[in-house]
Amino acid sequence: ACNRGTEAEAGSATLAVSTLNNPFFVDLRDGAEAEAEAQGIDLSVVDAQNDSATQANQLATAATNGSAGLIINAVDTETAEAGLAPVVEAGLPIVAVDRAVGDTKIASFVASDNVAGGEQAAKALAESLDGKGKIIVLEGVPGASATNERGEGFDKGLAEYKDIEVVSSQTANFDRAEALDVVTNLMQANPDATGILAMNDEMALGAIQALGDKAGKDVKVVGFDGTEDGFKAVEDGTLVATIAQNPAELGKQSVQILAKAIKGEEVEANVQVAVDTVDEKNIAEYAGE
Amino acid sequence: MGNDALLVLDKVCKSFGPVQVIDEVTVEVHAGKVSVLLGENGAGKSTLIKMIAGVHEPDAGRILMDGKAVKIPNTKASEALGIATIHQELNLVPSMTIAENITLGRVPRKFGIINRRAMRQIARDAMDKLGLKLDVDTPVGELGLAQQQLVEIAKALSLDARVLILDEPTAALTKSEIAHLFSVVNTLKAQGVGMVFISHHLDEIAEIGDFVNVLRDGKFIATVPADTEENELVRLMVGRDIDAQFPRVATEPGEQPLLSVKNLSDGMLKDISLEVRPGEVVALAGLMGAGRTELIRAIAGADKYSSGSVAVNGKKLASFDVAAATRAGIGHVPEDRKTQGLVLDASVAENIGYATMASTAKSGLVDRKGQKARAQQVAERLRIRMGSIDAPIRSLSGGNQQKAVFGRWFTAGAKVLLLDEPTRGVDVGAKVEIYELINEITASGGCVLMASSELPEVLGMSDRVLVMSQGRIAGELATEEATQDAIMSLAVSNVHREEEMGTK
Amino acid sequence: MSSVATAPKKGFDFKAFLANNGALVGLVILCLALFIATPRFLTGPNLLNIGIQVSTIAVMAFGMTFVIVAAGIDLSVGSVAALSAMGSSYAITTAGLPDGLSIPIGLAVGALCGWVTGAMSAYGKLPTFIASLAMLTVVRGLTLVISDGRPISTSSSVSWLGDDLGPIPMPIVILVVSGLLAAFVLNRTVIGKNAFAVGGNTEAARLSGIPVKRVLVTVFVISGVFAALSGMILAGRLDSAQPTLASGYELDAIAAVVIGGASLSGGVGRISGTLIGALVLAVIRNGLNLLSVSAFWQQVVIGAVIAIAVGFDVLRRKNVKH
Amino acid sequence: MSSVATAPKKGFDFKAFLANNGALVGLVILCLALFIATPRFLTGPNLLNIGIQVSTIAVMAFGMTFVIVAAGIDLSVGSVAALSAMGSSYAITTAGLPDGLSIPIGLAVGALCGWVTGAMSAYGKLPTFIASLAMLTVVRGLTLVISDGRPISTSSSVSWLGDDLGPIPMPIVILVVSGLLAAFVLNRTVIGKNAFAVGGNTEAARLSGIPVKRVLVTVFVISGVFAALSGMILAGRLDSAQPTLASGYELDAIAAVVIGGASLSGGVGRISGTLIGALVLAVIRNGLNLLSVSAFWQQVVIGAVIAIAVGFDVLRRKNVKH
Ligand SMILES: Nc1ncnc2c1ncn2[C@@H]1O[C@H](COP(=O)(O)OP(=O)(O)OP(=O)(O)O)[C@@H](O)[C@H]1O
Ligand SMILES: Nc1ncnc2c1ncn2[C@@H]1O[C@H](COP(=O)(O)OP(=O)(O)OP(=O)(O)O)[C@@H](O)[C@H]1O
Ligand SMILES: O[C@@H]1[C@H](O)[C@H](O)CO[C@H]1O
Ligand SMILES: [Mg+2]
Ligand SMILES: [Mg+2]
Repeated sequence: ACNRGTEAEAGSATLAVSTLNNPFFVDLRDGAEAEAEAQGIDLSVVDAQNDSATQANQLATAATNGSAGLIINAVDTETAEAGLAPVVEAGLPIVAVDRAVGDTKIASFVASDNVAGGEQAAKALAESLDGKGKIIVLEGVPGASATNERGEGFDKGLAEYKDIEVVSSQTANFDRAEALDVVTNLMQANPDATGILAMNDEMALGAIQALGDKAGKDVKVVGFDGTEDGFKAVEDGTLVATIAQNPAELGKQSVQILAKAIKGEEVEANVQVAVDTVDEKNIAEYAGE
Repeated sequence: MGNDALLVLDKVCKSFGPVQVIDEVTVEVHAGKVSVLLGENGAGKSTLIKMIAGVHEPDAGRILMDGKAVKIPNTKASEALGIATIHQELNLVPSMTIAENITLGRVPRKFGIINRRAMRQIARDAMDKLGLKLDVDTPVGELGLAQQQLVEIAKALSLDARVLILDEPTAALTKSEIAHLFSVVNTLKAQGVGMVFISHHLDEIAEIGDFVNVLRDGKFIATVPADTEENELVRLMVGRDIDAQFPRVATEPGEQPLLSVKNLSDGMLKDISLEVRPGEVVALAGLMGAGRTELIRAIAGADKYSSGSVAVNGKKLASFDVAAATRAGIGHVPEDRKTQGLVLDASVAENIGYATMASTAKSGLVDRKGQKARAQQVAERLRIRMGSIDAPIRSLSGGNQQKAVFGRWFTAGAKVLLLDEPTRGVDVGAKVEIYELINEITASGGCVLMASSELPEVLGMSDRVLVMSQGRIAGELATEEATQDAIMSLAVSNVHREEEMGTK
Repeated sequence: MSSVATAPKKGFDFKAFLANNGALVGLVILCLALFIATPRFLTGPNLLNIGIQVSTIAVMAFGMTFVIVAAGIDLSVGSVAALSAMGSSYAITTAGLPDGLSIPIGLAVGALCGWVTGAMSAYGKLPTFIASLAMLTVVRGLTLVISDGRPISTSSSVSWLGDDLGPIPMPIVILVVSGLLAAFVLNRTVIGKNAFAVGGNTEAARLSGIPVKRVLVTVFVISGVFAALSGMILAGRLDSAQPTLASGYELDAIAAVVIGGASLSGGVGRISGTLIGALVLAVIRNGLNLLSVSAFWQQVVIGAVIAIAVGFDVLRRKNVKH
Repeated sequence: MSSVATAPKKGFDFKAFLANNGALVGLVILCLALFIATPRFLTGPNLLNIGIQVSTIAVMAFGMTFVIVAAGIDLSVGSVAALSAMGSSYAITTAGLPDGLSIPIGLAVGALCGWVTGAMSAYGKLPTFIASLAMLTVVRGLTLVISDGRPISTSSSVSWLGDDLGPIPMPIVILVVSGLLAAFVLNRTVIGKNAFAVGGNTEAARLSGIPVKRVLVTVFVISGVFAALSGMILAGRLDSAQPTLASGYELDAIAAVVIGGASLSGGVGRISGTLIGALVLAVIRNGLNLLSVSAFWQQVVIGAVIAIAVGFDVLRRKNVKH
């Protein structure tokens, strides 16, 4: 139910997400769709399946398909700039969500700070280990901006703890099943590791499966995202902490801001959605919401 | 021959696209009789029997079995009617064993589980009928062409059919296997099996046939008794007389050998030395598995050899390098046109042109016009029967395909022709065309080394005969003194070998 | 003829053994190298790890072996694993069916997917590459639609597939049992023989009255069922069915079959070979992790080892032929 | 029983045209359906979009056509595209070589990768599936190693490949030029004809004196060069070479070739067919976006349309044969 008219389509917009193969982005989409419905906006969602070029194609299509505005969750910060060129040319207002889009002139950027979040995650793990011990890092998709930025945050955060040693840093591509095998193997190689720092909850949950009974007791795991399963693991005590982004809120706010921008109203250039460290202390506030 | 016919093809027709291949042909098969189909390459023999085998359905006409009209839409239906078919082209699974191939499609089983002992037994029984003693667990791909042909025959025999169709079963066989096959055919005759037999060897017709149905251009010409004179059969078949079946014009051979092979050994080949001079046709004779094919392939560069050398015009050739051999003027007509000779989906013109494509190309561009013209020319000379020069070679009859492979090397101007059963499946008329081309090559200073299991061809077309036995050259005979007995006694000079091959 | 007919058997033929087990040599060398490189490799727990890790790809590859033997290829196995796992969990966790139905439903989903792929190629005449590529996309899409992109918790019977049976992890038990079953069907039953015949020479099979189309459908159904089993093992280990489960696994499964000595042009293949192929892949991954090779270099090494392992196989076979 | 049916047909043979252009019919139907469904489809800007979008896969698939015609398969093209794009950018942006060398370096990287794959399969006797699968992994690993997992800005000459040439986007210009070149080489030169012969029957080609090994290496080099070009177009459009660039594109490229009527068993294939195949894929994607079909359902539809498009082709060809 879209694109019926040829003009006056202030009512339609496109949301280009990097991937929907991850509950995080599904939540983001749901938040955006709910808000769009409330505002009477016809929101069309396209999924780039984590491929920059696919996203560039989708952006080019968005520029000509009658959308009045665009929300982009970039696959990659750097390439988004080139991909967005046709949208900029078409003069549509752009809102970036979750990931930056380089120097492109946009109406607003709605995100949580991955570098800061990475730093918080590192601190949470270090604290739970009393500032010492050997840890394993699980990296995201190589080359993805979230991977690079969180890595940067991890480094910053761990810099303060001289007695913590990263014995191995490997990718599990943000994927739960892959993390399961990688952690199983790494624990074999490093039986004395006591901590696992994962760049998202999916990998943290895979690690927990691999650790079995040791999870939360002999080996502490910290994740990132605050997905439903992640919170459940914090409740169960198998996950020490997760850095909760609020994807639904990210989606909701980006639609609100885009709606304003389409109408030509002033909007805030930078909207920071809070990132919280969720651990056993404050889990009650998050779980089951 | 009236009403006791087992199977009747009644005024059947068949077209492929616009080409009518079978035009109102009627053929009868009688219990205990061998009905021969005779015709030139492309006359429609295989197409006709494929209607009985369930491969093609006739466009018009009826098929009667025991006087009742039947439909044979697929091979299962054909088998269910008690018809077994040995097709002209081999239909075996190379990766499977002899036993598995013989029982293909009807393995003995219980609840879907294979009874391997019973399977082997069926295979062994079938092999015994032909007097073959090969290990039934040998993968078929490891067998030579002749042995594969025998497995194919064994497979059909094991069906215990009422009607047996044999489409050129003898083309790849030597005398002794043919004799074995014929004794089986005679036994089957006595048991009342009706048979259809196709062969281009006219001498076999009188030996095994009862009556002959002659086809020409897809039309029925006549039914005559099998003891009709050969010349008469030829006339019915090709519509004209053929003066000489073996028109060999011997030339005075040159002094220096054009092809010389020295101390070649590998696998079963043992220390082979031979020379062929310009203007000569040298035949390689021997029993099945004597190593003729292996020798020819080694000389052609198709297979590696471990020691010895091959030289053309005194220049040594690199081992295992067909391209080099080709450049030196060697042309190789392989044993099995289907797997080694032809790109079946490519056109006739392309297949003829492969050996000249690179050499006639200008700065990497294929000379398309020239290639086609050359192919057209040789196709006409060899009377290749085809829709057009651009038709896929797959659509040609077996004999015409064989002519195309030969034409490739004639076009390439090969000086040293290595022929492995060059006229397998070729009709009497077309054979003469091929022989004349051989004469032309020798007359212009080329030479020919020809492995052939057809004794008349060996005797009629060669200047010298080399007889092979178990990978060695057992002896040489001048063609004038070569008789069947002389050749055989050299060929079996290794008795152990003979027993192993089960040809006794 | 009352003779003993067959050729005399000459004791244990070592060369022939190598010829049939080329990849095995690669595997042994690989293991030796790892044994020397790290003491962590040859330990009981690590071997169990490898066993568990190999199970998913191996089980998938067992089914794939049938398809490849029949000269087909099945790119959809990864997606089918995901849909089956998702379906088996959805039916219980979300739709509330009794738990006992979970595994049968998963297997049925796999069989159905395989049937569709097989029918497309047998009756629709699509090349198997295209039919299964289309299914790869369709089935992954359906998995996402059902799950709405979120993981679903597995039913308890599927979770059980990821647990232990006494001291032995269930995935290893399933690996062994399904391997034996697959080998039996492939070598001893008409289904298996027909697959070899169709793959070895379709035309000859057809002329011998083998129902070529039915055989094609059957091998894809088998592949689908094994893929489903593999998907449920994976979900069992994760206690959750993921929408992205097993994505990209098809290439690993095919590689395992080919490393194991099968030919993509059909007619050749063995379950034991496939198992060895899957082990080669699992051991490389395990070893590189043990040696903490950097993630980027791991990929370089894995590729090289695949080439070398198959290279060994090719070499062995050539040596024996001549 | 007079045979009227045998009259040869003259003039334009529509059936034969369909037989040779089966996928084209699928494409036309697809376009008609989209034209009816949405006014946005048949607009100048959207057609240019499709042109740009099809260029990457099509250029890659042109090279792939050579490999498939020669009965091989090249799974490494996506990785090779990434390494070439990365190499061409790295050499200029990071290593400081003159900008003019950027594209030649990229193409050379592609050729080298293709050469290695080809040599592995021609001289190392690896099945092309395995050789190129190994390369897929190795080359992607090297790309990550060079870039350390981060994108690199492209050189200005590579960026230019993503710009416009007057009113026409460069990717479309390259698409057309490289398509004509590929068609010429495939149909008119010895290289192309040899590829057909080798793919049609390797043994017959060899026995005719065609240098089979050299042909195999050549087709892979061609595939590598086209993959490199495709990678640089992509990098040019994105103004940056990504380590994950073009990953998974191999399946799309192969699908384009097969949709275009080529056979994976070799000996058959046409560049125009490949272009149509790539267009089918691009038009589906574009259309589904225009229609805002939900992302999950898009995958389901894409798979189905691939199957249907190839199905059309099969149907046409069958109709004409008899
Ligand atoms: N599938 C096909 N498509 C087109 N033409 C065909 C097909 N099969 C056979 N033909 C044509 O039908 C004619 C008869 O072929 P057939 O194979 O029956 O000849 P044949 O008498 O068996 O010849 P040979 O002695 O060479 O085996 C030939 O001209 C051949 O080109
Ligand atoms: N690829 C192969 N693998 C194993 N053995 C083979 C192979 N090819 C041929 N042989 C065997 O080598 C021996 C020589 O075969 P070759 O084909 O050279 O004989 P031939 O004299 O040409 O006889 P014919 O062609 O009548 O069978 C035979 O015993 C054959 O079984
Ligand atoms: O923020 C998101 C999530 O952490 C997800 O798990 C991976 O991609 C990132 O952009
Ligand atoms: Mg015939
Ligand atoms: Mg021979």
